[in-house]
Amino acid sequence: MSATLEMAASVAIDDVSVRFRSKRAEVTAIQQVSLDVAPGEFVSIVGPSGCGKSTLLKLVSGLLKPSSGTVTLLGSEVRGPRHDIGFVFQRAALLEWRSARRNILLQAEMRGMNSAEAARRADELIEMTGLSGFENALPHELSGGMQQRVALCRALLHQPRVLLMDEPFGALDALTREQMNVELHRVWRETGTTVLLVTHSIAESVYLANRVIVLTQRPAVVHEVIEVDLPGVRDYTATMARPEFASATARIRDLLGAATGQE
Amino acid sequence: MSATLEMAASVAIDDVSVRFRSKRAEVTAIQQVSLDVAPGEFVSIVGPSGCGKSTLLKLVSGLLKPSSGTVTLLGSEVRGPRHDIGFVFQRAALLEWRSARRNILLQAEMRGMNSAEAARRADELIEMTGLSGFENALPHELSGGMQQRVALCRALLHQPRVLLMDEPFGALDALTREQMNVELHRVWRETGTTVLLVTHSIAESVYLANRVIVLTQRPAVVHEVIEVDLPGVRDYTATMARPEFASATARIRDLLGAATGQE
Amino acid sequence: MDKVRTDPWRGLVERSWRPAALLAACLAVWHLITATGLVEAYLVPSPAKTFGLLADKWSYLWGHTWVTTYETVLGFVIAGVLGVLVAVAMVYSRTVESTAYPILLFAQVIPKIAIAPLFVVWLGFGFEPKVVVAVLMAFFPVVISTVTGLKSVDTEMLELAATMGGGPVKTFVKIRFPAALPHLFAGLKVAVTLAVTGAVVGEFVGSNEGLGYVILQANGNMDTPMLFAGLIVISVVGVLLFLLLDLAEKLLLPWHASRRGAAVTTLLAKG
Amino acid sequence: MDKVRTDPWRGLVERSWRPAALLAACLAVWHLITATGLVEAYLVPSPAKTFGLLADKWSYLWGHTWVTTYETVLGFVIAGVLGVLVAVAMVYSRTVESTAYPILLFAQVIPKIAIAPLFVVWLGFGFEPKVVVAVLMAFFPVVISTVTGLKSVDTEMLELAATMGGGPVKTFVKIRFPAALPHLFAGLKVAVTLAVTGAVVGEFVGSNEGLGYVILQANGNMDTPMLFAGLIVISVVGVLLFLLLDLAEKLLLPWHASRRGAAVTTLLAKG
Amino acid sequence: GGGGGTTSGSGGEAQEVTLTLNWYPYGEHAPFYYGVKQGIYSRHGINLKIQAGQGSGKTVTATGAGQTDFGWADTSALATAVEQGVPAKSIGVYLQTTPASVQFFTDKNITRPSDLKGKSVATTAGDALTKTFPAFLKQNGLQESDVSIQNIDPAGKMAAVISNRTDVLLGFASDQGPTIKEKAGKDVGYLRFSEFGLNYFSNGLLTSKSMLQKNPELVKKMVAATQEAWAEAEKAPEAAAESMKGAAEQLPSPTVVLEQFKTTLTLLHTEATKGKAPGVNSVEDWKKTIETFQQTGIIKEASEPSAYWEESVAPQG
Ligand SMILES: Nc1ncnc2c1ncn2[C@@H]1O[C@H](COP(=O)(O)OP(=O)(O)OP(=O)(O)O)[C@@H](O)[C@H]1O
Ligand SMILES: Nc1ncnc2c1ncn2[C@@H]1O[C@H](COP(=O)(O)OP(=O)(O)OP(=O)(O)O)[C@@H](O)[C@H]1O
Ligand SMILES: [Mg+2]
Ligand SMILES: [Mg+2]
Repeated sequence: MSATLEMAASVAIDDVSVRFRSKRAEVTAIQQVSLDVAPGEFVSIVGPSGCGKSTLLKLVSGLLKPSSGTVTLLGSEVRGPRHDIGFVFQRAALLEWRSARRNILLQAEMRGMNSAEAARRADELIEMTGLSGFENALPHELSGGMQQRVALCRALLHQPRVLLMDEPFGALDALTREQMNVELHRVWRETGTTVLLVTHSIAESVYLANRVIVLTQRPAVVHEVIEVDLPGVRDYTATMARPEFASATARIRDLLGAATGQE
Repeated sequence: MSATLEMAASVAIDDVSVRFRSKRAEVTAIQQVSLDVAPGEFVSIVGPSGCGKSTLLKLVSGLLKPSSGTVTLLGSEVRGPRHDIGFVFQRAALLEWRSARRNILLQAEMRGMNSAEAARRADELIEMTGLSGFENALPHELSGGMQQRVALCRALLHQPRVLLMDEPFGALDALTREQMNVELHRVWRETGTTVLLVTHSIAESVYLANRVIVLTQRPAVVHEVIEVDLPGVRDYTATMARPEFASATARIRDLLGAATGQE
Repeated sequence: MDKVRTDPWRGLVERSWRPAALLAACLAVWHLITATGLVEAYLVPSPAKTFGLLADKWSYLWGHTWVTTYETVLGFVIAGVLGVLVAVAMVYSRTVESTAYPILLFAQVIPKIAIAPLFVVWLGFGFEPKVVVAVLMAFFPVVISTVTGLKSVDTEMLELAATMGGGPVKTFVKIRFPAALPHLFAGLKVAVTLAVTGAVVGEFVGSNEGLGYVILQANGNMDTPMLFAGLIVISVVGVLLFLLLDLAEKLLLPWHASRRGAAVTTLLAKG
Repeated sequence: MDKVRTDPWRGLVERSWRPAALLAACLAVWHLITATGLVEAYLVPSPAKTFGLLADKWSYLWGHTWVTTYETVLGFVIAGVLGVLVAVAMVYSRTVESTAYPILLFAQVIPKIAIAPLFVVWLGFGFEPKVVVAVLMAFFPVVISTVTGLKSVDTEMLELAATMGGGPVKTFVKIRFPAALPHLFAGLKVAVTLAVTGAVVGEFVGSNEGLGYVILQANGNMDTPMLFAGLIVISVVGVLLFLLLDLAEKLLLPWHASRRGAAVTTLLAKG
Repeated sequence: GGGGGTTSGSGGEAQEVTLTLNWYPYGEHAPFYYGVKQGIYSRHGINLKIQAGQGSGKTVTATGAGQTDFGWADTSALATAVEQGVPAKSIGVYLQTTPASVQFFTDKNITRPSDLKGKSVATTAGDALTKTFPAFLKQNGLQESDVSIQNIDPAGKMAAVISNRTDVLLGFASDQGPTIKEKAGKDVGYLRFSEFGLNYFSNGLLTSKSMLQKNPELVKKMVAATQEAWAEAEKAPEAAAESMKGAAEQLPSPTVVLEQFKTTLTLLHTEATKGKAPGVNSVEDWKKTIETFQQTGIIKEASEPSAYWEESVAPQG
């Protein structure tokens, strides 16, 4: 990939709409959304339930084709499933016959990664996400939050240049979630990965991101883009106490309130 | 059921332990937990991911048998699955061949409820949870949060005397979640249902409950029980601003921090 | 997303051209191997002769076709109903499972034609023994796949059902059975083809009508065109019954992933 | 939770007493109906006579049993491998699916015993035609269930695989195929019993060895003890092969819900 | 099978040759086993391998297709096959009187064809007996509608008669009769077609046209040996029947085998071939047989005997 392209947007969503048709009804999930994500940028996406956030991530990964508009990823147009990414689905989607560790290593096997290296990294991630002791447990022997952490490890294993995450921490308790936030932020800083994170936690969206995209109720259009003006290295408690943090979360809360028809 | 029993605890967990054994390992999920829930009480349960919260609810419902100890529900010992409850699982668990509405009505069909009455109530709940327009969508055509709301409606349909909820709002965005909290609190107040709610949101646990049970890291024992001293009718924003609310959440956060090994 | 198809004719043409082309190719090969004398006429007749005979003797064959079809359908329906009932009993009771399995296996493995004298003596020469053989042949796949299907249902859904207290019957009707339908249909599809074979084998054992009788007679006369005509008619009956089941599956299980699957495959294939 | 079972003997006894009791009951009934003359000896021999013959002619039957078992296993393995390959091709290619399906159906529906003479003429009296008939009989259930299994795989897992970019081969090996295994085993179980029947039917048509030869000859001589001895041996072969598959399934798919299911059923049944 | 046909001429190693019977071994086949045991075949340079067959039709087809060197099958099946183009030819019919007969327990009080009126008849669809039966009825002043025909699997026929599901069965006197007699312990009566005005050729030896062309010497040796074997067996029926013991495991009981063979011996000649060696046929008999086959619909058109019978290698003695 050329240097020019490197400098261009990592993810470019250009005037994209998505309509789902079934026998019963037609649903427009996304309407003329445009969005550029710079290389190494961390973008959070928030919006009302059912507005089209998961749909947006699937578009970027090429798992779904837009009804109109184009998506560009790492310099080339997305025309089918892309694997130059890491994707955490909203559901854990684990293979029920593989242990936690082997579910994580699936990523390595599919990509033909060096297995010793992959194993080392898997163990690191298991350690980091607090799954030690459950490496050999089958998915049905894991709690909901543990399953989600396995899926997270799987998406991080190959150190993707672009990371798409669909509520990766939804099933975690508040404190584990904070730990994971801190870890994710560290990983992001250290690797320069481009991240698109769909989340329901406003605090999380602000703490982690450079920018927060607020989507409206379905059909989703971009309601507002909040630039997060926080230092690169963010201590969790200190960040929460900052006025920029408070103002950003308040603003998002307002926007979402409007979007969900509350207020 | 006699009046005396009515007055006794709605749910009584007495010195219960749960051990899971598999070929690989033995996990003690719950260790000598005792807990009484009064009729009409709203109890939240928080604890680190994988500590045994879901296991606890399954014990109460009779879907799991304790390795030792006894569980009593509505005056009779739990010896097998009980259906004098409503249960929201951690995963939505919808029948993929039934539309949203028919998934909700499954509850009525299984219980042989009056169908006109059930249909009316289902429509009410669909309206309340903002699913209008998606009554006839199949589960795979719904977003994650929408699926979760369908599962919620299903558990509420028959107005159970005891409601067990395992992170019912985990896949909802912050604002929708607040709306749901408010609705649930209203329903609880109006019906006098006994509620056991597992949640990862500390704010939610305090806003909704009379008592918050904080569990420790696995094997789960009861770390502390926080009595929530808030008025019966709770306005959302006003409640959040109260000092009792702040102190309760801070205390829980501390306890969880200790439990998850952070601090 | 993909365009919704609006022209039904185009769909039909799209779906049928490949089988049609295949059929044409088969006929061509058949014609060639017989025309060039690669395979002798006393073994395989020419397509022209076979179809000529089919046309000539149509009314004769038609009558026999009805007999066999009747026996097949009856046998299949009985096998389907019985098979599902037995499977249910096996899934719900360990005792039934461990006692019924060996019996079923035994009944399945025994070559039906070897016990033909028993059928003749016990059931006579009417349509009953044919239906019995058809049932015996078709029964097993239904049981095996229904058992697998009923056991494959998501345990969480069963737990859910338990908290709703509908009892085993409602749980079965509303959750287990629908969830097992994709498996069941796979079993039924195998069963219907075996029911055809069963009816024909039953006719071999003893009968004065039906396509099995026609074939046996043709075999005795070394009348290969008649033999092949009979085989073709049997195949058509079998294929039609199979397609009926396939249609039923499509109508009953529009939700099943094996039907949805196609769209995703196409999408992924383009990546 | 339930106690972990530590005594392997108790487990064995618990699993076997029911089939054993059933077997004893069957033998008792068999003895009674023959001893009381309810069923005549020219139709059903007494168990004593049958087992006496089995013991006497053991070495004779043993040789034929090997022949049939060899044909069966060979036919089953070929049918299994071919069936899976065809199913995979059908799932991955619409063209193959719509062209192969009719051929398969056709091959399945035709009564093998009617076309078996062709095999004899083409392939002689050796073991080849028997293996061919066994393959033809066993093939279809493998294809149908593998296709159903491969199509039933969770679409989200396929999407996941696509984002990992392993390509179709790895996706198949690591995700689709393991996910289809429970279906595949259901098909294989039906297939193995049909392979036995196929081998025997092949032997009916032309052979000088194998259990089909023994049975048909016994039938011709009205030698019912020999007939029943042959049927018993065939059943034992079929049941043993089936149990081997069942064991393989248990070892390979300990994760599958149909195995886990039992625990939940027991639990729920007590409610 | 298919071993023969490469080396010709006499002397040297005994040549491996396969013979496929019309059915599983029963008493009728005793001469072949006797011939092997007495070393008659090996004296003619033939190492004979006897195989079971599953019906005359299949044996004829397999012989024509070269899957076996020689076959032992019914002449009616041969005639049908030849008309359909199967390249097989008779090299001598041994059972020149048909064993075809109506068989029944004597307690049915059937003594004449006319007694069959209103009786149910078990037969097998498509076999020669079924086709000649109407001619037998007609010859004796009956019509097909006078009896009720029931098509049953060969093994089922016997069970049907023993269990009274049908009154009589159509079969070879040398085959089912002795068996059901033994099983039911009741005497069996026969109405032989040949005794009631209908005779035609039955089982005989056959081979493929290509064998006749490529290896006439072997065919001649086979014919000579077989002729000798049958002649020897005729002289010592007990020893012949005895010779089957051990050669084939699953035989009918020795008494049944002997009775089957003795019955067979009554069928070897017609008026024209009386006193001649077994397997020697007369052209006239062939013509009569062909005529009967044509009349009964076994073949559509009658050809010259040479179309079915290779006289040049057939025994003339
Ligand atoms: N396969 C489908 N067929 C039809 N409609 C669909 C399909 N997938 C999604 N939708 C619809 O598209 C809309 C957006 O869905 P999406 O899953 O993107 O929402 P979301 O923003 O991720 O919501 P949540 O926060 O609840 O997960 C929803 O209204 C949903 O009903
Ligand atoms: N069927 C099982 N077999 C073995 N271990 C199990 C089983 N179910 C749960 N466990 C173990 O029990 C512990 C508690 O699980 P549980 O699901 O109750 O956790 P939880 O508190 O609900 O967690 P989360 O918040 O992540 O959902 C976990 O360590 C899990 O691995
Ligand atoms: Mg989503
Ligand atoms: Mg949980």
